[in-house]
Amino acid sequence: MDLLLDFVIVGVSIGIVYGLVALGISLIFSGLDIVHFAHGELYMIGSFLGIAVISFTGVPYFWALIGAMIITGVLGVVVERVFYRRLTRGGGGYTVAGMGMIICGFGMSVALQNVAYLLWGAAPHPYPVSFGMPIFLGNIALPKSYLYILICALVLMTVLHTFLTRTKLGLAVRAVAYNKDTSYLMGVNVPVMISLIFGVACAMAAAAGVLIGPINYVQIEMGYLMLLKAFAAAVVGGFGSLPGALLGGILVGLFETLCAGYLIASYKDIYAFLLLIVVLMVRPTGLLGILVKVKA
Amino acid sequence: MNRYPPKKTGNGVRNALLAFTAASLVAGASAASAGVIKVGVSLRMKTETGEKYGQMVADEFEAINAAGGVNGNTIEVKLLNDECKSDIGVANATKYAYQDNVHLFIGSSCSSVSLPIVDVLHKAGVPMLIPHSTNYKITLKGSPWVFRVPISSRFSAAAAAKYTAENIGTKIAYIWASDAASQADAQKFYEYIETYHGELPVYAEQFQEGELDLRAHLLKIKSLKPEALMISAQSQDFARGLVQSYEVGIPPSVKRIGGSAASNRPAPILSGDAIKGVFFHAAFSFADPDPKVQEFVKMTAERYGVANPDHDFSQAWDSVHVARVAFERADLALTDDSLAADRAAIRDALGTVTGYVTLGGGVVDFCADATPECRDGNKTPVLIEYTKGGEDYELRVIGKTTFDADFGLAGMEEEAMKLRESLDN
Amino acid sequence: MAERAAGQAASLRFVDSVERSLARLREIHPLMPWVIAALVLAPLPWLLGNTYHVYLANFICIMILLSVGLNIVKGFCGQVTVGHVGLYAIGAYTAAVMSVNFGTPFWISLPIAVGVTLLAGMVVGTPSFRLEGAYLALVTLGLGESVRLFISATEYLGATNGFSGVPAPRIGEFRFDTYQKYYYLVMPVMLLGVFFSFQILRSRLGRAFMAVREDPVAAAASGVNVRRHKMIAFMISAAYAGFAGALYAHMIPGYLNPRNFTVIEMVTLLLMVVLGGLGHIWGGIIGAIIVTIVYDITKDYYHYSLLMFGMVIVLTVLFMPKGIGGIIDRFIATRRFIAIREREAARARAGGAASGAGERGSGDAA
Amino acid sequence: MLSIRGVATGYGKVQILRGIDMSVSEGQIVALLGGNGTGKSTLLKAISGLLPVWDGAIEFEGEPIQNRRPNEIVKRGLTQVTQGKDMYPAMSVEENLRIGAYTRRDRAGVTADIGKVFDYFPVLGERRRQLAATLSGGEVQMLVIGRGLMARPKLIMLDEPSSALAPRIVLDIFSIVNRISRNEGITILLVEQNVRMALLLAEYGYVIRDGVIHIEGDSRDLITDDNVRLAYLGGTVTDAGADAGTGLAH
Repeated sequence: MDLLLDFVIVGVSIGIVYGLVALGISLIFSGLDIVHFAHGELYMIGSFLGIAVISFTGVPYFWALIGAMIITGVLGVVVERVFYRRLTRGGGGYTVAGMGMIICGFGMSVALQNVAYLLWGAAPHPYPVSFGMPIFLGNIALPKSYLYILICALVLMTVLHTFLTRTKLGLAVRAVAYNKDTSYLMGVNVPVMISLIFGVACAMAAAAGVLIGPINYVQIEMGYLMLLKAFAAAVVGGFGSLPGALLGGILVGLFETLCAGYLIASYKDIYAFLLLIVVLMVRPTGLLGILVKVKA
Repeated sequence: MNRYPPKKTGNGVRNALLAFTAASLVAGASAASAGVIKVGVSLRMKTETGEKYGQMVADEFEAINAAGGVNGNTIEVKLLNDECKSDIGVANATKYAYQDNVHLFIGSSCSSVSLPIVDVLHKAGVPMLIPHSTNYKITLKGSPWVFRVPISSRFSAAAAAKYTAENIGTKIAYIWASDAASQADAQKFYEYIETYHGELPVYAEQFQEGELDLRAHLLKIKSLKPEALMISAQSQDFARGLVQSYEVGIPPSVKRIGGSAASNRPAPILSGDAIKGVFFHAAFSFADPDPKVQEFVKMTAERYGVANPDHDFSQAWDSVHVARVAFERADLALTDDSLAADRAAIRDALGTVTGYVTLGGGVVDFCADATPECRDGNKTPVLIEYTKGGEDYELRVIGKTTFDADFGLAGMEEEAMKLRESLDN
Repeated sequence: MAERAAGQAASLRFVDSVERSLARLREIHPLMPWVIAALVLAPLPWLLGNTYHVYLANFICIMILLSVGLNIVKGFCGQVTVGHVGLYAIGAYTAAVMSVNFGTPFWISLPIAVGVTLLAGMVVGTPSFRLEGAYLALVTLGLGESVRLFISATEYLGATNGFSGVPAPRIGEFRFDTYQKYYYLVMPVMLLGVFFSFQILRSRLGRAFMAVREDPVAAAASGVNVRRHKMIAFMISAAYAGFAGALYAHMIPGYLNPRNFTVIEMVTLLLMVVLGGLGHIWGGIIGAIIVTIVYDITKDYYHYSLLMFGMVIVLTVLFMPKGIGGIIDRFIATRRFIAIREREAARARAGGAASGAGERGSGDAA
Repeated sequence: MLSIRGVATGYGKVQILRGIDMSVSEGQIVALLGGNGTGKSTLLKAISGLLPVWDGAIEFEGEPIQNRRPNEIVKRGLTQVTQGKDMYPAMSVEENLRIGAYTRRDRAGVTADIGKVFDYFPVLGERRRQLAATLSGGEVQMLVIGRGLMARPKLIMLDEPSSALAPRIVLDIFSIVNRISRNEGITILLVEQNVRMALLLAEYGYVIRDGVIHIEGDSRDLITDDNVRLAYLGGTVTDAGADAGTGLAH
């Protein structure tokens, strides 16, 4: 019983991290109609930027989180403006709209990884912050870093949710996510909104990167596996649904931990993909994806 | 820093004499006798220190050239990156063998890359000096062209296993990362315990490289209450596993053991205090008070900015100097037509290198037979314990063991035969 | 101006003469151009400077098989799949397991490998019934990665130690155990693959694929069984991967490692197909050749290789979405259009007010 | 108020409009008629800035607005009401209306205007908290018209408000549109396939065909014109103007 409870804690805590990255992926998907295959790299770069902020300014961890989010957000806007904008505006044709975007994402992913390599090298970097030993509840260990992640993730979720539902700008973002032409006719400056969405999504990825930094040393290859898990999370929760992304992350984390715990542990990573594939085949809209557009 | 042992074997003397006569004969015939010995290096360069190993190899050969070369010949080094991917490694080896016409191949870092390269170079007839790969299968293949400077996993893991079984216990749990070296480390470890102490592993599972969360494994291990836990993985995965083993609450009384990659620089830096008390096996420790080691450490700090070099550093250095010994003893014509003969000469000369004392204190003894006994040069693993983690980590040497050349080969005849068969295919 | 026109006319004459001679060859026998191609390519191992170049030629042949296969499902049929490397791995490992663990000769393990990959292609193709675009990309990526992870965690397949000792193919006592000999195995298979790819493109099947690509709904309305054709496209493409995998497994040194089937390889493959031009068979071939050679030449700049790959992919998608193949197509089409226009103008000047109705090829320019 | 001179545009390289001339005076209701694929919606997109104008000029209140961004044009008081299917299904009725007032800064005015829309369309008021996805076809049409009003436009362009609706509901909607036009003093450009209905409501009408204005005139005259019926039915018109665009309008 203790073991099961342990597994649940582990699954939920890693799941929240998946959920945070999935949040950005979901946001980009609903806003720009693209599945961003380079998002894992922005998560990685965000994590590195967190270290850079700490080492340059010496600010505490929390401010490094905010700083990395802002810088990565701006970086995301630049990437979107310079590269993706042409594809989304170009529209039409199978090469450009659907496949072009996906292929472009892959290209961007390896290119960004190489840029990070040139900037920070291949060595894994430890995060200059320590949370100390976990809290022990009887026999069960609860790492503080995961508590921190949980709190931050919930706060970010709430802020994002409030922004989207309670503010005029948030309303415009949702409008753009649903229909760009119509929103343009409402007087919404759609190009700016698209950049905003992309920037916010990248900032979320950076947040995940900085939050996971202390438990996962930062290195240039860290993005890929995380991206796949986050995709699984986004799909399970329903692409385009923000609460779904977090829920999906937790489900993926739980599922893979429990499978690894009670089935063959060596195949741990495959379980997440199996979940992804099964959910996509059986219920492509995911668990919370009620009003999600099923298109590329 | 010239400290290879004196040439002891008659073979070496004869070769040297032959080389001398040949050299003087050629010198008499034409003034421009100096040839170029080409060395091809293929390593995993896109890592923190990978490039520095390669650079050091090139620099060391350059230093030899600057000091007058080898028997009047200069050495030309080419470096290629293989990314620890076998297809790139094979391409590099093929390029060296057929396009660049190298006389000696040095590589690779990763066992999974060295394994297929053995076949390629066997076919091409190029001597191969391995600086880092430890997987026991590499020499088990029985190619006459293969020589290994580092310690085969059949020795090193056994040394750690022997120490563990005698001092800690035999109820051991294992997790290892999905790379060939880590896997071999863990596998040889529990095979030793099984063979000599009759105890099966409490837990033995593999995880993916770069895996974020090892706690699913560790929780299961925690519930099995082992006496020791071996985490065999590349440094960052090892560090993560180590920290998480404390996070899930495996008590400190359970001894943590690392694989050979635990010696790599990032491991103690990343895992901080968690690494204290962890021991692992390696070929070298920078904490060795031996002046020769301290001189080497000073050199790497000055030239490459690495104040605490790991054993991959020392082995790359050793490989260069083993190669030099061979070059000195080989009878080389170094003309366009003599490529095959020169390669064979270098191979034979490598086979005569004995008594070369490595920086780690082990002795490299090669012999002419194409057997693991002959080609696994160094048989002396060092057991090292971390006494302090972090940037300025500290180590202490627990001890060294030298194994018999045929240790660990019992029961491997069938595997060896299969490997040898595939070599000829 | 006159010079340019002359140049254009000359290039057009060249293209026309090539096409005419190809057509003449095809009249003798449909396979004739390919036999000639084989004859032209046959002395390559002697012409190339050294064995390493022959090795590269072999490797290029395998890559061409892969990229031409990927082009069928991606370029012809418009299905986004990024799990192709997984199929390649399945082909390679099946052939390897068959010949090492069951001792079957290459000639039996090859069809078995292709068969198994075909089945795997069916598995990868099934999601395409329900999903499209990015969703499909996700599933195929997941499947491809699962294959790699499964291999690297399965002891029977050598796990991360790799699977070694795959024997070279043999006919009687003759063994394809050098790169030179192997070339004569890989090159014909590659040519056959390209030939079939052209046949498919020209056949009803190819047209149905393109109908599915352009507009699945319209295709279904005009009587194309969309599901079946998607499935067929995936299976054909998988078969190509199976051939490529089996040939790769049996090539010296007969060693497989899951590290060689990662997403980086997938990106390289994507680069080949995209750079060459999606939907252009020649594109896939040109892409495979260019990428392999450029990669070899730039080996020393490994620090920047991924940046280069990535940026070439991104820039190709942005600025020449149809790739090199598209540029060549447009080049020929424009030349032909200009020629026709000039001919018509000349005819108009001559007073012959012919309607130009029977003029072939005028549609190419559109 | 709105004058269009020689506007030509199209999608990609395919030209749709081949020189449109028309004008809308203040306070008028003007109908733009034409069959499917004649270029009506293309013209609207060109006016509201969604499509680049290749040639010609569009002036609104004397200022050129061609090739301006749609959001700037909306700010000038020119709003397009798209077809009913373009509402935001995942937002509530009230949120849909609020997004219509995105360009406005006066909160109180917006709230008041929401009330006004509910006055015109009481059924929307009953459903203000519901998701737009749950509305019926007629209600959605009302919603998008109401959303268009929220920007306090000077000129509103209605894109086929009658499409796919029952005649009774169309009549309802048209009468409300008429009322709005009178009460609020909003100029209306009505784009319709339903020729009879549109001409009953409008004062002046244009018939577009193959990318040019084919016929124009007072609605009373047009309603009896045989050519209008032919154009609306999409039949062959033995007219020199029709020849030019054959084959390009689809």
